[in-house]
Amino acid sequence: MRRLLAPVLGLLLLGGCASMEPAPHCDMSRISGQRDLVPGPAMVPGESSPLKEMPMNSVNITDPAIMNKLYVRSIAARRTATGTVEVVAQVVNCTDFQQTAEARTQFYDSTGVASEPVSAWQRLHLSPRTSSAYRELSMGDKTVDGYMIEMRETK
Amino acid sequence: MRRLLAPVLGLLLLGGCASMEPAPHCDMSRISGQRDLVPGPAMVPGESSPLKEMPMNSVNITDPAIMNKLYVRSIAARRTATGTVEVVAQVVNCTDFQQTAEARTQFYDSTGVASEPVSAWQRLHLSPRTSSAYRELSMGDKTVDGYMIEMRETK
Amino acid sequence: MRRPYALSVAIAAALALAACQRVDNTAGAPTVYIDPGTSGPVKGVGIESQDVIAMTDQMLRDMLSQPRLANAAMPPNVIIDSEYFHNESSSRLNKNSITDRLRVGLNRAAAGRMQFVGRHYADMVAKERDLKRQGTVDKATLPAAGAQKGGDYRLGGRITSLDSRDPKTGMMQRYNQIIFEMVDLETSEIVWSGIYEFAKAAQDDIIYR
Amino acid sequence: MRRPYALSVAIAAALALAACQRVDNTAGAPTVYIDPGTSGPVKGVGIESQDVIAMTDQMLRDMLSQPRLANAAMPPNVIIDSEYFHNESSSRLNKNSITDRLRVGLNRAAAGRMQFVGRHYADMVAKERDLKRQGTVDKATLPAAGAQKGGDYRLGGRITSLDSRDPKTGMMQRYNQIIFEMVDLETSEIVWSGIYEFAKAAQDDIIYR
Repeated sequence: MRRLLAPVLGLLLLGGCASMEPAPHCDMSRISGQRDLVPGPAMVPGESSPLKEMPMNSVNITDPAIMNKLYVRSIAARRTATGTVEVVAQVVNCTDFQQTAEARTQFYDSTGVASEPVSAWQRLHLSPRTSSAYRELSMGDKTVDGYMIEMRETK
Repeated sequence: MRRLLAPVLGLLLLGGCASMEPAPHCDMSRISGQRDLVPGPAMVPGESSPLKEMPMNSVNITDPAIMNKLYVRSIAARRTATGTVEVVAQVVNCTDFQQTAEARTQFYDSTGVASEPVSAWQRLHLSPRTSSAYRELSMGDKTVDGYMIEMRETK
Repeated sequence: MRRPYALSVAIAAALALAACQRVDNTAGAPTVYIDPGTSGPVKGVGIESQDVIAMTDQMLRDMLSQPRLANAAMPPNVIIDSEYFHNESSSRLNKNSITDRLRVGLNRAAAGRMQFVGRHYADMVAKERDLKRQGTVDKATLPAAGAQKGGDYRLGGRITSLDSRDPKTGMMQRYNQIIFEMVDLETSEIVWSGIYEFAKAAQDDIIYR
Repeated sequence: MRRPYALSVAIAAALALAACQRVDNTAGAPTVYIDPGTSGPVKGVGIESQDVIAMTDQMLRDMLSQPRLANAAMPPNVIIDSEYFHNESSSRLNKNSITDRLRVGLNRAAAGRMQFVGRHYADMVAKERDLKRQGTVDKATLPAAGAQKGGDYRLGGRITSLDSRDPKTGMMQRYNQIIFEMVDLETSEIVWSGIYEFAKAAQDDIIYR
């Protein structure tokens, strides 16, 4: 029985390697297809902007080194008890390796102007194939109307 | 099957790599096309000015070394609680490298004359592909009617 | 042969022209200034500028989301200094770097939601009050106050560390833990607290002072 | 062959002529004078002229946007000197360079929105007042004042630094933090505060004094 079982198990394992990759699976080609760049604000009135950037209230992975390694699963924003804004982004490490990234948030007012100093870079230790939360709070309360999270690899 | 798949996958990856450049994307040819130089004040009345310069209330990147690296996304000016003027310029680093720039602001009165000493050069540490805010305050209140921001590379 | 050559020159020129208007994706000029919010060229296991900046930024944003501190009917009087902030770690640093940055950042961000008492300037204020009351100087423009402001809350905290070193490889590992607490100065209740912790591993050869 | 040659000569001459009236885009003559607002040829990790200029400029502009200081019904009496401005950093510098530049710049820019009390000249004024009251000198033209002016707000602050040095490469990194606070001289409330911080990395061989 053992003799017979052994090779079968081996085959199964082999088959498992091809299909049984641990979750999460990130389909980077579809992620890039879903990425939506919007024109930045145009400096010359009446003309379109020469800048394409991430839309407001999103996470911008600015570093090509981690662009195809991490995936931002969700972003949420809510008001705290004092009226400041809390943003939470769920970041998935799609690789089988430890990754270290850092993120910061710039909060904007309703006219699109930076309403307070940008937050300090906050480190995230991303274990292989895990999902981690990045959390940042605004300083201002009523002045805050939008945000932009920037993420880069820690060096 | 494997043999066939491999090159196709390679092609797909190549396609993905080409299009998946991190945001923001700066179209420098359009930026230079949109740059609008206006005649400076003429010394001889009735004659046109031999000087072409950036219009008032704009950011003038004076350094060829960073001209095609940085892009000024937006400028805003507002009065503070004491009536002085605050200008905020959002500067995008279009490159994949750390850049260090510095900027200063000259405030002008309604007749176009410099109304106060120019501000000191203020450094900006621009992480790759990130957007940073340059912020300057005027000294005078009612005397200020316009401004001109100059930006150069820190050496 | 001639035509294609001329053509290629023209193409090269056109390309160069177009290249001028593309992003010049190269590194900038070297400068002695570095971003204090990012690890610099000298990296060790101690507390460095990016850690000071990150911890104070995180703490002040967190305090501003605490209703008892940032949303009270009367803005509370807050004392933030290094008097009760102890460094028990093996990192050499001026703890004022942390408490000063926290106080200034919070004062600027609070915009009136809290009031800050400069207890570390009590001596300066007492001297001037004496001079005014003795008549050596006049009363200036602000109304006289009965006494200096008392505090509602005061910052306490501690820096601790846990070091381990492999003498064979010279590899050093340090776990740094910094805690911040706001204490009610009547009841000694801890009304807010925050923690910032990080670990680093590096060759043990950076000298801090 | 002739025509094109002549033509090219003419073009070259025209170009040369035009060149006379173009911007002479070349470096200027060398001089010992350098811009104090820009890094000079001697660059180290300490506080240098461009840092002093940048920090004082930034602080005075920020103070002028604070309503309690720059928009009060009665212009407040402000004392700015180095008495309570402490240098706890490893940078050697005369802290008066900072507080003097700040006081002068603010006094010129305030244009009456604040009044500045020269407490560091208290002795000079006291002596002259004595001479006048003893009758050794006459009363001059200004009306007599009951006493020297008292202060409403006074500057305090601190310079701290965090040094790290790599003995293998000789690379030195320094994080400089300078904080400025305006303290209410009756209540000891900190009514305005500002921070200027920067980090530099360089080979450790510049001597400051």
